[in-house]
Parts: sequence; structure tokens; C-alpha cells
Amino acid sequence: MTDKFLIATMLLSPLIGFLINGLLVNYNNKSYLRSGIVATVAAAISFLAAATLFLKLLGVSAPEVVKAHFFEWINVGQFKANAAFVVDHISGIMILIITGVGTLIHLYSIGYMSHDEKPAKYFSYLNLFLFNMLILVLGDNLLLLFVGWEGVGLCSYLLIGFWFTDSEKAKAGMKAFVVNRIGDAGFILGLFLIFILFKTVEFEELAKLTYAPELGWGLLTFATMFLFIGATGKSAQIPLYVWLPDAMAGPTPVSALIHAATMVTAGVYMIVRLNFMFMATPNTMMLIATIGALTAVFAASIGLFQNDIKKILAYSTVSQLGYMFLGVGVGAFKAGMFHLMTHAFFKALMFLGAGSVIHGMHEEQDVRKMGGLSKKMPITYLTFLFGWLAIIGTPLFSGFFSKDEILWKTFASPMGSKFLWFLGVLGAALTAFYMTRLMALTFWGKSRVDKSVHVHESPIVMTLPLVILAVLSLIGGWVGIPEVIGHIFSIPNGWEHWLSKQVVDAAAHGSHLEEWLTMATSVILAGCSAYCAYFIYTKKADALEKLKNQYGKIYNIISNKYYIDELYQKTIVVPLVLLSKWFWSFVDVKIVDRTTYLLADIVRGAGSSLRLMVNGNVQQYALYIVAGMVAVLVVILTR
Amino acid sequence: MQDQKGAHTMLHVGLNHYLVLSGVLFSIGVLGVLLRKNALIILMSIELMLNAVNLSFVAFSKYAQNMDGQIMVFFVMTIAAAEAAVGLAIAVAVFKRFKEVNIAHFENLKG
Amino acid sequence: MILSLVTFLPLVVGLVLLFFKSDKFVKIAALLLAVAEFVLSLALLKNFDSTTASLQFVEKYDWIPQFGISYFIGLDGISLWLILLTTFLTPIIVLASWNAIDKKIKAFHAALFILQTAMLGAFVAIDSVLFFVFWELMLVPMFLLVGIWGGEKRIYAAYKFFIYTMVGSIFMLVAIITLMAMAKTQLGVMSASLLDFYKLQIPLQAQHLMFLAFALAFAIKVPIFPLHTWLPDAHVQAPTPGSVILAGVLLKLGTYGFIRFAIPLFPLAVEYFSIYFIILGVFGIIYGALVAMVQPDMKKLVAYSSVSHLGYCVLGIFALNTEGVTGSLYQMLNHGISTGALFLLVGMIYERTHSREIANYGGLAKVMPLFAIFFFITTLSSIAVPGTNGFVGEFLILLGAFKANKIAAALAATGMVLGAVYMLWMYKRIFFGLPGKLLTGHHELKDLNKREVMVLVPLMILIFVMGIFPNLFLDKTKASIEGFLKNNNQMQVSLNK
Amino acid sequence: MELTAADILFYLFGFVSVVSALMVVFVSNPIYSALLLAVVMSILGIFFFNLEAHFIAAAQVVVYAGAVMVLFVMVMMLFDLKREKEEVARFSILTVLKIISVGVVCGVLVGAGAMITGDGMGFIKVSTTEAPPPPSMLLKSDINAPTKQTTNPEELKDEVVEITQNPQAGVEIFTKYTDTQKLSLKLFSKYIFIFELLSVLLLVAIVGAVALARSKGGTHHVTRGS
Amino acid sequence: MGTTWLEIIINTVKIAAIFVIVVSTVPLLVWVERRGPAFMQNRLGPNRVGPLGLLQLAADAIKFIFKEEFIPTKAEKILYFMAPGLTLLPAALTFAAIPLSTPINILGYTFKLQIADLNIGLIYIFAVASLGVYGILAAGWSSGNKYAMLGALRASSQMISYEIAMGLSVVGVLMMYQTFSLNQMITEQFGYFSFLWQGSAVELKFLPNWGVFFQPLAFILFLTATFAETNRLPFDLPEGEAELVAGFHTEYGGFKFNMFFMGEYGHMITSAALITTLFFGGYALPFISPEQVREFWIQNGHTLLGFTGLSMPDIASVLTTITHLVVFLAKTGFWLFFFIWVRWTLPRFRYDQLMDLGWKTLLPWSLVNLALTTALMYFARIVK
Repeated sequence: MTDKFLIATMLLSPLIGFLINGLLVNYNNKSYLRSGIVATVAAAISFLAAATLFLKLLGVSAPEVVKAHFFEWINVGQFKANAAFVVDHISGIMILIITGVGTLIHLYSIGYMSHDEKPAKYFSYLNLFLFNMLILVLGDNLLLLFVGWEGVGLCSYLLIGFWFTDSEKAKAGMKAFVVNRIGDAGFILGLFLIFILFKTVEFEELAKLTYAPELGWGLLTFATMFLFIGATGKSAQIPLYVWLPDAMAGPTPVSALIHAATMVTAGVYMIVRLNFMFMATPNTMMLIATIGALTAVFAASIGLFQNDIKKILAYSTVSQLGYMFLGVGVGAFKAGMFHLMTHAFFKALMFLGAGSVIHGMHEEQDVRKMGGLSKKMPITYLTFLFGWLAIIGTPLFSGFFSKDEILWKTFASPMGSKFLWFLGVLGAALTAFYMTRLMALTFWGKSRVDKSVHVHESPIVMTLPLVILAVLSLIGGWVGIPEVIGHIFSIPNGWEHWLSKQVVDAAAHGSHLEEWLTMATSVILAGCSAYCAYFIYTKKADALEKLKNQYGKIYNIISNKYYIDELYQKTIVVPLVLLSKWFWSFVDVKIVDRTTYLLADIVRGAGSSLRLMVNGNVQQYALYIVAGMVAVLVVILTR
Repeated sequence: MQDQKGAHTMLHVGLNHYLVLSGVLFSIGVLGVLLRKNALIILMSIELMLNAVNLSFVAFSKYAQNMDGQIMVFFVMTIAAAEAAVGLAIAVAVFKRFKEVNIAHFENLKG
Repeated sequence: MILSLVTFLPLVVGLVLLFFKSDKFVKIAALLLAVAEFVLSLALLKNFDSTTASLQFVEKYDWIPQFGISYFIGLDGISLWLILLTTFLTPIIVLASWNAIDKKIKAFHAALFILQTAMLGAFVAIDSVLFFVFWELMLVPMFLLVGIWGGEKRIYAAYKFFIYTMVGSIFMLVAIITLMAMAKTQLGVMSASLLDFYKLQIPLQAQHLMFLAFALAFAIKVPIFPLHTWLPDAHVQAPTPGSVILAGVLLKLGTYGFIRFAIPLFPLAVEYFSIYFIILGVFGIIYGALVAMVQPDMKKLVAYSSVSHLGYCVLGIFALNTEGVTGSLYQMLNHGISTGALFLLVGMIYERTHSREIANYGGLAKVMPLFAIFFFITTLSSIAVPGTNGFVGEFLILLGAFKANKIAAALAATGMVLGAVYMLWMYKRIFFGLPGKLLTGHHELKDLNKREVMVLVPLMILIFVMGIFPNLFLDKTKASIEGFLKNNNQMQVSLNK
Repeated sequence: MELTAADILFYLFGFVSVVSALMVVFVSNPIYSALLLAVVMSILGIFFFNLEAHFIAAAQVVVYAGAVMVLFVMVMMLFDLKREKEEVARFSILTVLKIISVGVVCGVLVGAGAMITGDGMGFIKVSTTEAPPPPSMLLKSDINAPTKQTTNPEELKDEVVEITQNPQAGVEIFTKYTDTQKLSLKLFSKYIFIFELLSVLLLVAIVGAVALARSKGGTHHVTRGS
Repeated sequence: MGTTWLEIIINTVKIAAIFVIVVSTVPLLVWVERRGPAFMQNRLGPNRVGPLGLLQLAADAIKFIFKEEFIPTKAEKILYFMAPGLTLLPAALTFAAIPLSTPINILGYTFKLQIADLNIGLIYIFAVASLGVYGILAAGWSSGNKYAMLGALRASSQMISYEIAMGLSVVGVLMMYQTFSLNQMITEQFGYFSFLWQGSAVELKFLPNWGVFFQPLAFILFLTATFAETNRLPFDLPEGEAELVAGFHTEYGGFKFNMFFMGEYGHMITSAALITTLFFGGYALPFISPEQVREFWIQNGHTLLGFTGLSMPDIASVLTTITHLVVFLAKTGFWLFFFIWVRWTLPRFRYDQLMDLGWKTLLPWSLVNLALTTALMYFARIVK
């Protein structure tokens, strides 16, 4: 089984699944089963291929990189980009996550989409998404990465706007695509800058070059800056995160796959992939770190008072991504990557859990109308519990290890700073609070479910992926146990070792004591906030009311997402539309058209004024002749 | 032709005198055309202008010793005659219609 | 001999068609002959040798010897694909206008084929006067197409289009004549062929003026920002086939003219004016996109979108580097296909509902899913999503532009975003959401029939093929574009000394 | 050199012609202006005579004074035009403009006329001797008339031969012709085509005049209701 | 035009002399006019006043002078008075160009018996003749009388149309003599009838070398045209007594009427002189050229003028001039008589017949004559 064939199967099986579902399966047939199975099988095949490739890399004597060159895509002038795919240590992990979680989600969505009219279309889009994501991850040059990048954006547009009959959902889809596109525009400029500087866009060749660290605002800093703008667009960071909460309009498995596990992490992957370049531009790194931290805290604060279960999870994703960028920003690429993996597991778990809750509650998403589901949906409750424990960072769970690693690195790394660490810890606390609020409102406490709805546990096909993911979110963390703990139980930090060849982190210096201390503070803080959230939401529901009317104003601001959407609407969208209306009605019609008519009017005007001269009076004609003669004579004689 | 004689040169009739005379007659003709209201008078003024031109032609023909001048006069005459005939015919037609030959009536030809 | 055959076969066909009796027979014959023409042009492609930059299939006969005007036609990398685009689009148009055109069918097909000859002639003509003849000849059938079979204000639009282009081309004629005169003084013999013009040493001042003369004629045709107002009117009023051919090929003549005539002939002027045209190009992109956003009428929206797309082409050309020029040449082909497809689609829906107002559409995807998919693919191509042909073109242009002028490229990149905005917004308003006024009032809208699918499928395939395998097309043009640029900067260098 | 008779006559007739020309324009009764114009034309005939253009002088009198002016007088008499109320348009800005422009024209023409020196300031090519027409044009009778009185054809023959060889001989013969003969020689050699054309012109004028004048309606109000 | 004062004096004398001759012959003609037809119609005619009525003319003249100057009310004053002058002036002027006799050279100074030897003699005569129309028109119109106006119009249109016929008929003759100057024509007509036919000479001894024998057709046309030109009888419609009373000069009486008559007769004399000069050899004796006459007088001239003591050649030239003058007067006298003779024999033409004759017969025939002479001169290379 040559590498080329393996990569080809991994890549093309989702594409084939897409084609089968898209074209062959009759469009509006109801049998979700047939199209679901086709899609899941395609995903599973690509997972197996990914796994074998990963194993190829594992062995001591294994090649570092598995490469497959298909054809030369664009070769114009100095620019050369060919359709070649590479599996190395970084993309190895990524393909495992994508195909693994992807397959689970495909399995899950068979159940979820059981009573939808067009399951075939849904599954074809899902497969197309997998195909694009794989291209993004496996591309051996920036351009191919960009192709995947936009492809993924397109699929998210299709999937978000899946139920297009409702114009709100369609609008959310468009919003997602446009915001992504803004990010992509930034990305492509970054790409050009890199091409200008290094005359190549291949990762291999870029890696070989040596980069002198550029302290000021040189071209390289701009390049990395633009790339980061692309990343914010794709991974929903501060300026361009608005599309993610609206993206919840799509079906839940989509949110799970795209808006939790894979697509949003593309930005982090890109930065990790070009870590050598980002290291050379401290300014950009500092920018990334601050934005990461700010997003974490900001999103978390919004999450506090959201009532829609999926919105809460969406904001938690944004904040967790903030953490990843924080990690990457301070030079802890490996930690960022680690958090990315763990987050994929438990966030996907929670989304699917939420999905099964919604499925059970028959499309009810408002948390205030739930409660006490722990008894009615035991498996979902248990798996969700695992996710909850992982995300708030309880020790032993994956969340703890990855988040702590990032916090420690922000604290210790030269690029990090104490303030950023504090923000991180604050974010962690907030996360713990709103996640426990979520758990309390949905599973614990009195059941506020109204009579008509009779809650039922989701079928096995949905609960199985939940269980697997719960297990993964538990053991996921053990892969990269930080050295400070590991050396006690003599467990090597596999993650560090695995990535060390391709990713060079900033050297963090700090004693073991400090590490323990930071770890302790974050855990304790998270624990307290979790407890008080539990206390408020299960025992003192009424106390909440009192709190609300006391700080009414602040509550309103936060619950309305700081009116960011309205702000964007006012400052960018409306003026743009006005400008174009002005352009069209005024500039186009008035100025440009009028000038052309001006020409015609001049001619007509001249014509009519001359017409008056000819009024039949013969003597006037004679006078004109004589006057003409006089003029000529005068001209000649006075010349 | 240039007389090298004394003061009398001005008086001895040369090409200049004839040209001056023709110029004067021509201007009178133009004046007639412009000022008079009667169509016939205008036609006559035109004839006068043509004659003034003939005079200058002949004067040049003599002083330049070249017969072309006279030939031109010959042609101008025939054309003048034709023109007069047609002009008068029009005047007659206008007179029949308007009972007077004022130039104003020619405006109806404006069309 | 083959090139003249390819150029003048449509003319013969057009005239022959006039003598057929039954309309049905005319349509079938037209289709078959158009396909035959396309196959013939493929022969050109087959034995085109892509290594040399020099002209191929050259034919040169004396036409008006005393002025040195000769019937001098030839082909190189640049004009090869444009010719194939023309011959490729014509059969599609004939098929598309199967029942769109109901009156005077014979005349329509005749005009269409004569137009095709004129366009092919313009692409192959190397002699400037011959080029001018074909350039003017093109106007007449287009005028008829818009004037007779157009919409309500077709006369106005036809006139505006005609006079606009005519005024521009007058200055070009003056420039050609001065060049011929210069050829007489500098080369001894008066000649109108382009190759001789290349040898001329034109003084700086003259270069500026003549370049502007040529540029004006081509700017109107492209159209570049201030001179574009004829395009929306012409497109809105033109019948579907008319606007497809207009957008598909006629606009390309402007940019082709720049590459073939304006830039190589006056390198110094190009060097001087290139920054202005880059600004105009970028402004065109943004202006076109913005104005397209607020258009109530579908066709007008697509018309302004082509202003924006061709803004990219102009940007690419005046970047004056291999990537830019290749990109703009590629963008010309893409625009021909994607905008052509868009017009065909709009035409099809117009055939059914006779209304172009976007407002009274909505929720069409549920009723006509196949149409929705085709429309979506075309939208993707026109937004330049990777994997479609649009992306390759735009990417190369932006790359070239970036090498020439960073800020302009940055601004042009916003064009990508704006493009997505107006196309997707239109797509949403038409296809998604609740069924609009039209659907409720209308009887059940039938989805695309077999003929319409046959019209669109080749275009869709081409969109993806050109997107994924651009090298098939680009390596044919590589040598000619290198030649074009080398000649350009070599002239610049030599004249600068 | 004191005044010759010709000079005196020139000034006399010049003055008379200018005065009568002015009266032609400004006299109120058109008949008198017609007659005065006839006088002017006859005076011009005399001037032509002075300028040795005898045939043209006679033609002038015959054609202009004799025929054209008679035509005018006849037409006026037919119309029975009496004194006109106001012959010159009332005084208006236009009239002033007209007078000024005529003044300028007259000034320029007179000035130019006076300034022209003998050689016509290069405007007119003064040819020393009129170029003789081609020998073929010289009628046989011309050749034998002045030089040789012999009537036998042989001598005449060599006369013709002589002229054809060296054109100079032709020139002296030519100078002995009267101006009328020179005029006719040139007219019928160089301008023959125009001469024929003029005949066509006259024909057209005649037909035109007749057609125009014969338009219906009488010249005077018909008392009897016809 | 002589440039010295002496010549100017001689010229004025010459003009006065010839004018007197013309004016004095007019009453003689009137007398002939009244006595001749009377003799033809076998009646007496005026014979009361003076012998054979000769003094009758003086009586008429005096009568005209003393008649009352009568001016019609509606007449145009100025034009009314100018009209007779306008008719008389051209008649007198035309006579200046006619050569009466050979030039006299006395005391070393040659003295031409002709006011102006113009080399355009003939056209000059036509030119001045054409001015005659003005007089008639002015008379007719200014007298304010409808009939006078009609008469004037008829007369002028008749004169103009016949002027053309006369002009064209003369062209044949001119082509033969190849000159306009009358003197030249007369010198052409000396001796006996001879011309060159294709280079070889042809002579007919029995005929004088007169124009009439070369151009008979031209002579007839010219004769009829002159009749019409002078409004003589067959064509005297303008004053046709029966219809228009006196035609254009009905309103004129007294001396003005007399001037009209003098104008008419002056015109007649000139026409007769023209006929003799053009067709009958002018003052030359048939068969005898003036040189021979001079020789004759040199031999026996002394007997007549011996007493004056002049040198022989002077006497001879005086005598030859006188003889030629007598010959000229005889010939012109004969043609004048012919005019009067025709007046009393032929009936008057109707106006349309008059016009038809003028335009439809005279004109075409003169063109034929013109064509004929051109053909003969060119093809047969006839040289006079």
C-alpha cells in the first residue's frame, strides 16, 4: 500500500461520498439511513487510512514525512504551486482528529437527521467538508492550504444555511461566509508578502530558510500579521468572531464538527505549521497572545448569561480558541496544539450531548425550559458530565492538562506576561461558572420542562459516539502530561517529544514550585466558581432574580452580546450600502451619464442657435457675405 | 508701366486709377444691394458690381498685356445677362403674386 | 489557410442561413454549423506550437498596396484561447436561444454568425487597418442584436452602445494613420502591419498621445470606470444571447486590444500611464462591486459585476509582469464563461417569469433545485472560490498586482470580499427564504428542461476543469506572454538610454 | 508730361460714372435709376475703349446697355413703378452696420487699387509678350495676309513651315494682330470648352426665365371679375 | 484720339461738318418721302411752297418750332423731355464710323474723311444702334398714355429681335473680310471679282469685287433687318397710324415730334450707308481702285484746281476724295430712295407675322448663311 495510494484514499473517499450522495442518490428521498451509511463509511475509510499513515510515522526508524505529489497545479512566472500532499508529525495529529471525530459525528448525525426531509444533501455537504479540511491540513504549500481554507468556509456556508427556507438561517450562512472571506482576503495578502520575500510558498522550503528576528515592523511582521488576520476570520477571534454564534443556526452535528472540532482550529494549525516564521516576529506574537487572552475573557463573559444551550457552547468555543491563540502567542505552540486536540474531544462531546438533549426535547433549545434531565437522559447526562469536568479543568481530565500547560507557559515563557496569565486564570474561572450553570439548568435542579414534551433518551447510534468521546476527553489529556507531574510517575511527555522535531517552542524558564503554584491557583479558583454557580442555580433560583434587577443594566449589556452585532451593522454594513446606493444613483447616473448627454446637448444647442440666422431676409444674407469678406480682408491685411 | 516722371505721375492715368474707380463703383453696388428695398434696384446694383469687376479685369488685361482679362469679361457678361434674365423673371413672378416688388416678399421663399 | 477558413466560415454560414425556409431547419443547421466551427478551431489548438512566441498560421496578401495595407492575419498564445472562447460560446448561444428568440429567426442567426466572424477577425488581424475594419464591423450585428430583439428601451441602449464605441474608435483610427505615416518616414515604405509598427522609434510625446488614443477606444470597450455607463443599459436591454456574446467576447476585445496594440507599441507611455490605469482598474473593481450590490435588476447586477471583473483584468495587464498578464488573460476566459453562464441562467428564469426584479423572487431553490445548483456553481466561479476557474485568474492577477503595487493589490483584494457579498446576497434573495411574490402568484415553475441543462453542463465542466487544471490552458500562452513582456521592457530599456 | 486728352476724358467720365452710380442707388424712381445705370454702363464701354479692349467695349454697350438694361426698363415700365415711399430701409442699427462694412470694403479696395504699383506687387504676372497661340491655330489667311502678298500656295506653305519651326517668327506675326483677333484666337483655343458651356448656360437661363415669368396671374388687377 | 490740341480742333470741325450733312439731308429726304410716292401714285405732292415744293420743308420746320409746347398731365416731366434727344443721339453717333471717302493729304497732313477710323467700326455701329431703344421706351412710357406705352413696347421688342437677326447676318460678311473696320472692308472690295479657290486664283472680270456677290443671302437678310430696325414701313407697327395713332410719340408735338423724325431718318441714312459700305464697295468705283483714280487726276487734275497753286499730289488727292465722296453719296442716295420706294409698295405686317419673320425666318437663314460661309472658307480654303 504505497503512501501515495494511502493519501489518495484518505483524501478522495469523502469526495466520492460527496459525489454519491450529491448526484446519484435521488435528491429528495427520505431514507436518511442509506445516505447516512454511505457518508459514514466514506468517513470511516478515510479515518482508517489516516490511522495507518499515523502508525507509519510512529516507528523509531519511521520517515519523518510522507509525501504524495499528484500534478503541477499553477506554474506561472516565478510562482509555482503543485497539488502535493504531505503527512508529517503536525498534520498527522490533525488528520487523526478530523477523520476520527468526523466519523463519530457522521455516525451521530444518522440518528440526528433521521426525520429531516433532505438527509442526502446534508451528508454530501458533510463529506465535502471533510474533503476540504483534509486538503487544508495536508497541503504542502500555503496556496493549497488556502484552497482548503476557502473550501471549508464554503462548506460551513452550505451547512449553516442548510435549512434555507428560514431566511434567518440563510442570512447566518451568508454572514459566516462573508466574514470568513474578509479573513481570507487578509490571508491571501499575507501569502503574497511571503511569496515576495521568499519566492516560494512551500512549507518545506520555508522551513529550511533561516529567519532573522525582526524587531520592528518589517515586511515579515506584516506577512505574519495578515496571516493572523486570516486566522482570526477563520477561528473566530475578537474582531471577526461574530459569525460563530450565528452559525448555531445549522444542525447541531455540524456545529460539533465544524464549529468546535475542526474548522475553527484551522487558524491555530496554520500558525503552528509556520511556527518558525511567527517566532521571528515578536510583535505579531505579542498581538496574537493579547487577542487570544482578550477573546477568552470576553467570550466567557458573554457566555455567562446566554439562554440558548448552543449559544453558550458557541461562546465557550470562542473563549477556548482564545486560549489556544494565547498559548501559541506566547510561543507555546505544542501546548496550543495540545489544547486544540483535547478541546476537539470534549467540545464535540458537549455539542453532541446538547444535540441529543435538543433531539430529546424535540427542538427545544432554551435552557430555562429544561431542568432535571439527568434522570430522563442518563447516558447523555453522564457523558456530558465527563465533558463538563474536562472543560473546567478538573485534574486528571484532558482539559486540565492542556489548559494548565498553556497557563503555565504564559506565566513562564519570555513572550508571555503575568497580566496575560491573570486573564487566563480569570477566563478559566468564568468558564467553570457558566459551564456549571449550564449543567445545573439542564440536568440538575427541578424539571421546568412543560408537560406536552415527553423527554426520551437518544437512540444508541447517537449515544455511542457520546460514550467514545467521553472516554477520549478523559484519556486525551494523558498523552501530554506535563513534565513536572510526569517525572513523579515517570511518564514521559509524549506530546512534547512527538512535535519537537517540527515545532520549536520558546524556552520557558521557571521553577517547578512556580508551576505547582500556578496549577493550584487555577484549580482552586475554578472549583470555587463552579461551586457558587451550582449553589445559585440549583438552590437559590429566586436569588438570581434579585441579583438581576440590582445590576439590571450590566446584565442587559452582557446578555445582548455587548451589542457588537448592532455595532458592526451600523459602522460597516449600513454605510457600505449607502455608499453604493450613492455611487449608483449619483455618480453613475448623474455624473457619468450626464457628461455623455452633455455632448449631445452641445450639438443640439449649437444647431438651434444657428437656425435663427436663416430667416429668409435676403439682405441679411448679403450682409453676412459682406461681413465675412470684411473679416477676411481685415485678417489678411492686419496679419 | 511705372512712370519715372515728376509730380505728374499721380495724374497720368495708370492701372491704379482704374482700380480705384472700379473699387468705388463696386462699393456703391454693394451699398445698393444692402440698402434698397426694391428687388429690381438690388438686381441693378448687382449688375453695377459686375460691371465694376469687368472694369478692373480689362484694366489688368491692358496693363498686364494678357488677353485673359478680356476673356473673363466676356464670360462675366454672359453670366450677368443670364442672371439678370432669371432675376427679372423671379421679380415678375413675385410682382404677380404680391403686386409689389419689395424684397420683403422674397422671404416667403424661405420654406 | 486554416485561419482564414476559421475566420470566414461563420460569415458564409450566416449568409447561407438566410436562404433556408423553415425556421426549425435554420436553428438546427445553425447549431450544427456552430459546432462544426468549434471543432475546426480545435484543429488550430491541436497543431499550435506553444514553444515559440512568434505568430503562427500567418497569412499575408496585399489588400491596398499603395498604402501598404495587407490582409495579414496570424495567431499567437494570447489570441488562441480567445478565439476558442468565441467558437465555444457560439454553439451554446444558438442552443440557448432556441425558443428565447421567436421573431425573425433567420436574421438573428445571420447577425450572430456575422458577429462571430467580426470577432474572430478582430482577434486574428495583425494588420492595424484590418483590425479596425473588423472592430467596426463588430458593432453592426451587435447593434442589430440589441436593437431588434432587445427589451423595452432597446433602441436607446443600442444607439448609446454604438455611438459610445464609435467615438472611441475614431481616435484609434487617427492613431493608426499617424503610425502608418511614421512607418513611411522611418521605414521608407508605408505599411499598416503591426510588426512594422513594432520597429518604429516613436518619440515620447507622440507615444503619450497615441497611447491615449488607443487606450480610449479600448477603455470604452473594456469598459473602464468613467466610460462604462453603456454596459448596464446594453446588457439590460439586450436579449439573452446578445448579452452573453457581448459579455462573453466583446468586452475581451478591449483588454485584448491593450495587450496586442496599446502596450507593445508605446512602451514609454505605458510606463508613464500604468499607475493611472492601475488606479482606474482598482477603482473599477470596488465601484463595480458596490454598485452591483444595490441593483434591483438581475441583469444590471451582472453587468456591473463584469465591470468589476474586467477591472481585475485591467489591473492584471498594467501590472506588467508575467503573473499579472497571464492572470488577466485567464480572467478574460473565466469571465467569458462565468458571466456568460450567469446571463444564460438569468435568461432562463426570465423566460419563465418575465421579470428581472430580484425583489419579487425568493425561495426558488425549493421549486427549481437543479437551476439553484447550476446558479450556485456559477456564483462560486464568479466569486473566485478556489477550485473554480475564477480563483486561478484572480489569484494570479492579485499576485502580479502585488508585485507591481502593494497598496493597489491590497485594495483589489477587498474586491474578493465585495464580490462575495453582492453575489451571495443576490443568491440568498432569489433562492433562499420564503417564496417571493412571483412564486405564489405563479403557476408551478418547471425546473430546467433537457436542452437548458445541455447548454449549461459544458460551462460547468469547464469552470471546474479550468479551476483544477489551469496548466492545460496556461502553458500554451507562456511563450507569447514572455515574448510580449520581454519586448515591452526591452523597448523600455532601449528607449530610456 | 502734361495731361493727355485721354486723361481728361478719364477723369470726366469717371466722375460722371460715380455720380450716376450713386444716383442709381439713391434716386427714388426706379426707371431713372435704370436709365442712369445704362449711362454708367455706356461710360464703362468708353473706358474699355480707352483700354484698347475695343471688342469688349462694343460688346459691353450692346449686351449691357443695349439688352440687359432695356430688359430692366421694360420690366419696370410693365410694373409701372412710380416713386417709392421709402426706398432705403428706415434708419436702424442694421443699416449703420451695413454702411460701415461697405465703407470698410470700399476703403480696402480703393486702398489696394491705389497701392498697386506697376508690377502689381507680384500679384499679377506681367507677361512681356502675350504667348502666341500654337501655330496650328494661326489661320492660313492670317499667315499670308500681313507678311507676304503672294497668293501662290507654295510660298505660303513654307511660311507655315517657317512658323512651326521657330515659334519666334510666330510671335512677331502675332503682335501685328488687333486686340480683337488676339482675343478671339485665345478664346477659341484655350477657352473653347467654357465658351460652349456658356451657350448651354444661356439656354438654361432662357428656359428658366420663361418658365418663371409665365406663372399664372396677370400683372395688374383685372377689373372684370374673370 | 489725337493727343495734340491741333488734332482735337480738326476732329471737332469734322464732327460738326458731318452732323450738319446728316441733319441737312433729313429735310431733303422728307421732301423725297412726300414727292417720290406722290410721283409713284401719280399724284403731285407738295408743290405750292417754292419750286417743286422744296421750300415746303423749311415751312414745316418753322411750323414745328413755333408749335405750342404741350405736356400731358400724367407725363414724367424729365423723361418726357429727354426722350426725343435719346432717339436722335444714337442715330447721329452711328454715322461717325462710316468712311465717306479716301483720305486727303494736303500740305503734308493727311486728313481722313471719317470721324473715327475704328478697327471695330461695325460693332460700334451696332452698339450705338442698340441704344436707340431707350429713346422709344422713354417716350412711350413717360407720356403716360396707354397706347403710347403699347407702341413703345412693340417697337422696342421689334428692334431688339431684329438687332439679333442683323448682327448674325453680318457675321458672314465679316468672316469674308476678316475685319470689323469699314475702311478695311472697302479696300477689300476694290477691283474686279476675284478670290483664291484652294490656293489657285479665280477671277471674273465682268463683276466688281463687291460683297453682295460673295454674300448674296447675307445681303437680303441684312436689308430686311435694317428695314425692321428703322421701323420703316413694312415693319412700322409702332406708329401704325390705324391702330395706335402715332405709336410712342403720340403725345409729342412741335419740335420734339420733329426730333423724332430726324432721329428716324438719321437712322435710315446710316443703314443705307452701311449697306453700301458692306455690300457695294462703299466709296469705291466699281472695277476702278482709288489708285487708278489718283493716277487719272494727276494727269488732268491741274486743269480743275490749277488756280489754287497747290502741289500736284495735293490737288490729285483732293480731287480723288471728291470723286469718291460723290460715288458714296450716289450709292447711299439710291438706297435711301429704295427705302422710301419700299415704304409705299409693301403693306404693313401684323405684329405676330413681324415677330415670326424676325425669329423664325431671318435668324435661321442667317445661321445657314453663317454655316455655309464657314464651310466654304474652311474646306475650300477660299481666301478673299
